[in-house]
Amino acid sequence: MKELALMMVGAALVNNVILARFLGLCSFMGVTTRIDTAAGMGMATTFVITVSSMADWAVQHYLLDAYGLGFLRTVTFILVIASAVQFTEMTIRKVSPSLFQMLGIYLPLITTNCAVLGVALLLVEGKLSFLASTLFAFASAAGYSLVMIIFAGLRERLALAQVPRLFAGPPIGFIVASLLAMAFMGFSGISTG
Amino acid sequence: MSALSRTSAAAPVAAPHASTSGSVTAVMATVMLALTPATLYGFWLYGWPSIYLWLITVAFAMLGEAVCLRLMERRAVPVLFDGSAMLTGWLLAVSLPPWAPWWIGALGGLFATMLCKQAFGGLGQNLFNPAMVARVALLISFPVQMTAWVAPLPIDMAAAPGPISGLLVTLKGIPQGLDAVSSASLLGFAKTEMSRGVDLLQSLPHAPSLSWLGSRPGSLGETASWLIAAGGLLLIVRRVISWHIPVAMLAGIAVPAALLHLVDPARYLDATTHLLSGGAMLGAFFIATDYVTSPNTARGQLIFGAGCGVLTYVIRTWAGYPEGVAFAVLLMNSLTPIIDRYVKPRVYGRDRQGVALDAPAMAARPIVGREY
Amino acid sequence: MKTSLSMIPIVSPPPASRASTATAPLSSTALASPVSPQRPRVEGIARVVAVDCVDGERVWLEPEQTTSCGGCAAASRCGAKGVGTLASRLEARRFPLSANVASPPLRIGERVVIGVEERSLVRASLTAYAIPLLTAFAAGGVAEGLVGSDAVTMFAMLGGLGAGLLLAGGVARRLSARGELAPRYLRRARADESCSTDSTG
Amino acid sequence: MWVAIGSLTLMGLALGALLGVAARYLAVEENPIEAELQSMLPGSQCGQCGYVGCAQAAAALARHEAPVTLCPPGGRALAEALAARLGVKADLSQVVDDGPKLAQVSEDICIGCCRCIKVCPTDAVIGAPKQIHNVIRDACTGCGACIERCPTEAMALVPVPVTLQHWIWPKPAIA
Amino acid sequence: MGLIDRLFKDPAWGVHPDDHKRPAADQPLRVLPPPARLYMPLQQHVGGAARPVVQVGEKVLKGQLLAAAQGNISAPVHSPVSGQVVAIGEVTAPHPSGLGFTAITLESDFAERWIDADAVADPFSLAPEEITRRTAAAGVVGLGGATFPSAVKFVLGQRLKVATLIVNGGECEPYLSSDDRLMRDRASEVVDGARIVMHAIGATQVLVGIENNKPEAIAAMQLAAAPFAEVNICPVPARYPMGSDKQLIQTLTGREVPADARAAEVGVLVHNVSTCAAVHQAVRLGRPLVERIVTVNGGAVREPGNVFAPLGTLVDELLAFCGLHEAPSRLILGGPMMGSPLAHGKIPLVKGASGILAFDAREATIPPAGPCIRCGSCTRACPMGLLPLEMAARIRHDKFDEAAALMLGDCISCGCCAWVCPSHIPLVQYFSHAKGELSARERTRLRNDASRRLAEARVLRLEREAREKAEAALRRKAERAAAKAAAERQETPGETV
Repeated sequence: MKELALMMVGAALVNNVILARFLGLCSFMGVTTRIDTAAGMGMATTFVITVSSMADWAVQHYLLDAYGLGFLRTVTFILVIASAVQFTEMTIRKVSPSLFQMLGIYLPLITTNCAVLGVALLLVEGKLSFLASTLFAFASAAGYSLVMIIFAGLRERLALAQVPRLFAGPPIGFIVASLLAMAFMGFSGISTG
Repeated sequence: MSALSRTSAAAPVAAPHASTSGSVTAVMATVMLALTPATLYGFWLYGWPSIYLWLITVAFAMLGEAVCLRLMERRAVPVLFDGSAMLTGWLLAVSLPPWAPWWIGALGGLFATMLCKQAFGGLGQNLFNPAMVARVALLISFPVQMTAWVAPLPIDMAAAPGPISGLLVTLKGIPQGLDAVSSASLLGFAKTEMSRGVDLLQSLPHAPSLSWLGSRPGSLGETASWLIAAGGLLLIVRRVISWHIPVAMLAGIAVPAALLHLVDPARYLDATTHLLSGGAMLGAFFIATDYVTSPNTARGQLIFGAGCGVLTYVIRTWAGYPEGVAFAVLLMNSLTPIIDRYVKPRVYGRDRQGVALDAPAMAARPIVGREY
Repeated sequence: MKTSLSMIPIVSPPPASRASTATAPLSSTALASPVSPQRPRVEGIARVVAVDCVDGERVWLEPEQTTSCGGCAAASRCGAKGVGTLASRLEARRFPLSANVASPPLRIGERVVIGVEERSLVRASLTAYAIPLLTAFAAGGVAEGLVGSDAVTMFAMLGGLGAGLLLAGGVARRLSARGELAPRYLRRARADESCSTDSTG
Repeated sequence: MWVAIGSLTLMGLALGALLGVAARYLAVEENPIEAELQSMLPGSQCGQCGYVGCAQAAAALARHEAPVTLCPPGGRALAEALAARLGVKADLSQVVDDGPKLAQVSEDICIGCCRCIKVCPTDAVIGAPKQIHNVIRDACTGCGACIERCPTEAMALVPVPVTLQHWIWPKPAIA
Repeated sequence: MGLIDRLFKDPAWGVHPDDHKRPAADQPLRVLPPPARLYMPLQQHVGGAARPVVQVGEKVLKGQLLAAAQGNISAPVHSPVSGQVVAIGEVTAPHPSGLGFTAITLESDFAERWIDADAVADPFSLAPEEITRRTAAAGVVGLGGATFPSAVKFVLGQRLKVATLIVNGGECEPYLSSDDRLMRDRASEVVDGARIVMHAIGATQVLVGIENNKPEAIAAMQLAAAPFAEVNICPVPARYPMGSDKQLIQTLTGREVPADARAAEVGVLVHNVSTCAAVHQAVRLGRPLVERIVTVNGGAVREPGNVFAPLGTLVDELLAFCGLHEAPSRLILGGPMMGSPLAHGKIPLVKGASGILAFDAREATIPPAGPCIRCGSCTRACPMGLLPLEMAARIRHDKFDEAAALMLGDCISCGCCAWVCPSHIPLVQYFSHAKGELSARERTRLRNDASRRLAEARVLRLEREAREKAEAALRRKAERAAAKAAAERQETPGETV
């Protein structure tokens, strides 16, 4: 149980999907103008990452490994992720139209999010059990959401600053992202087993 | 009425027509005054090289600010001498190893004011504490120079380098001849011993001595903890900072340390060691309480301080770097906008969520006669 | 030659609306009054913009961007510029109400006062995403503990996910009934009522 | 080799079928936005935007053919609201918004021909044949339709003077 | 005792400016001889401007009605001197914009002949409605600076059955001491006025809140209130803005006025001490509000002090009466914290003017505004619990909606935040700018709604006219056809004749 918790902390903070592995940067830069939209996006991505890594583990374990089709891994994972997102969007829309009202626009965005595929590929090499790999996926997605929310908070404050013309807009955003990554390096070295 | 017509012809002057005598420069000057005792003691402890390093860092910090202001065609003089660039340089110098080479101080000073302050738009708009960002950047890029601690060599001792040789030390680096014993700070020592499997009980007796007076290896700001605490109390009494962040941060370090020390003294240092060593005191009183990057409500500051403390402890105990204050402060700086957004004072006539209070309920409240 | 005549009350067809002279300082506050007994988090003004083409019973409303209704606008306003298509972003901002929630039923262009939860976006995402995940992990944990084989855990988690989605639907219905998710109809707004209180006297 | 191609196509077909079924079972419909854009425009059908009326202007806005600054009577506030509504960036540079301009009759050259009364979209001009006309300032939207119609150029667009109640403190200069 | 008092008893909000009240407060009250010319503005109160009832050239007595109230929130204006109406024209208003408003110009005949007043021996025998009518007729408005017509408040107090009347003797603005001087010299008038107001609204007790930096005033008021049990004098800690209604209510009764409600809805009504004295004059002596005590203070004034001056006097004359030893660098109507700057001295004294300040160069220097260093001292100072730095940051970027979401509407513009800011940022100017812009947008939105309704009404009218014209044409055609048919029928039978 202890090494499970350590593994999750490692996945969420130490080698964070965005700040350490540099995955999912397009949504990281695009959607973080406001905290509640970033939170919405973060949670939607967490759901999709967990669901698709469950499916990916199953496909990898029972299909690709069994028939030695390892080289097909990326293509099948993309297929699985796309259908998982589409399926989620439809169920959410049917289950509660008002929910979809608020969150509908994030789901199509997640299909192109490389963090989803990245996490799926990472957990496959880990050779973890099914539950452990799903927890690993959930933890990395939680780390993704945490960094999205923190960065959205920073950008909301930054929107109020009179940034010099040279740095206004994306440049100062990238500087803040790099400083945030530097701060997260404080966690490096925590033995994640 | 001539004087009158001139002022009113332009835009009318808005109320209030009076204001407090305080100013930003006065605030910065008080903070620098509070830092002076510890810095002077550090100079005495580590001799001339540390004086030159301090001078170079502060000079380059102000140079960086001046260059940026010139680029933005803004008048440099009033901004330069409001003391904020000097304070940033001072805080950075105080957290560097005393005999570090000059280019460490220069690079850190430039980086702090140019990229971490002016790029955001100047004083009051940066998101991270400039001094700490510079220190972390230097620590990550030049780990060797940044962890070359030196045993204290009081300035009046014969072996201590004189003014000229001290300058050489800063410019060229520590000559082999000089027998300045370079040894790790207590935290660094404990971590290396731990990684070699030697638990604390054996390694502590011959660790560098931790006298309350603070004469032990470390940066200028880590030595005389009680001098720094005295400076911090001066700031609290002069109402420059409020007590919330220092108390919360020190508690954030001490509580987990004491608990885990009880659980397993062999693996975890006790609370007083943690408080007196490393940048804990400097961080709590001078770095975490930076106005710009800390929350502006009392409850927010308590959360911020506690966060800094706990993160410092976590990084010191489990993470790779011996000193966690810099990283902890940066991490909590990144959380400040979120703390400020959700922790707000209650508005008069409204409940905590901002919904107006219920008038009939308030009307029913009995009038309690209060004596003043 | 100034020919300004004094403000003539501009008579509009339904209620007699007097063009109220807003006093210079914004004397009133951000929340409308009087407050209905069951206190919604934030009140705002919305305008009926379209009648549902499938069942005439439902009308689509759009939160009005009046100045002092920052609270409700923020809750349902989707600020994510440059994300998703224009239509879906506009779609995400409107909310349906049944037309006969007021008598006579709502018509296009009418302004109503609605109550909406402050942080409904975050609560909405929690119900939509957190609940299914929690039930899935719970089911998976139990299966792993009891049986331990991967296949069983997988099916347990799939079952947990399905159950969670249905549960989320139920919770969402109950929340939207209480105005937690989508805004809830309170009353018809008077013609000149913005989100500030009506003037005294 | 064949197993790889086979398994891929099989999985593609299976997932496609699943989504097809789900699409029909979970269908939900859309709704147009033109009526709503039209409800935002002042509706004075003045034609200054180059479209015949506000309905056509709203349709053009919905199809992104018209800029959000197309409606002078609406001024800067309407341009911003339209921009926010359509989620586009509105460059408000050339929206000359030095305050609303209202029509005003110079009474010494008005011959009472009633032409402006017929053309005013909001009935802001009052008067009778051969009588001097006048403008109700609060009803006038400054659309300028009457300016061209007036034979003796008695009508002119005049900026509204600031009154004590409507004066606004200027924003302090940024330090 | 001071420290403990300051730590535990003093409220956390507000600021403590040094009050500059001495020596002006201790000077005996001087009476200004009636000036030759007076300018009585029609808009000296919140609500509709008064409508003149006198003609140019008409002779008036002191206290005679010059302009009647208009609309349900308004107040009449009376003549402060006996003399002649010279003109009704434009005068510069005591407003930062420097714009003008209409005022009645009077020329005094120095006879000081009062109009015959219908004094009332025992006002407590009058019905509350009668007291309200007399107060309204006398043009009594809130003299603390809000200038809200007092009679309207009485009606509100009656309707909501207010039990407690709070008399506001706070006067927390530095430099000002007009209420202080009034309480010291005419305490009995204030207490009597308060009891009349209490009778008018049916309240059961009166709490007189006076800041504890005015000991002489507290002593005088306690002496005057001794015989009446229901009037109790409560000293309150001297802290700006203790004189603001909401803060005084909270300090005296522990009740908070909800954000969207009025004080009367929490069972409390607040009136200024000068307003109570004016009610006493109006009801008991039948004299309308035509004079008031004004503090003339500031570095440029040779003999600062309180002057009993008729309304409508020019500020220049008041300053000349008190003497100036240098040209004032800035003129302020009211106190330094909330007062409005005056462009020049040719501005009449209005009912709400509690003080005229003439600042010398040192007092008028404003250090240039520096950047906001987010020190948060403005959030600690704000009596309404708002976040001035966050609101100002958003207003700087014209994000008025976000500023409104941070409850800008609750800001009472007291000036504490701008006073305490180490960077001297003019925060109140930011908020006034934002409030002006927000209400301007609200007005344009209402105007757009109204013009859309007008356009729709016109289209409907044109369609109706077209339809009616068509029907009328049809009817006429039908009639002509019928007439022709009838004519033909007449010819055919009559042929044989």
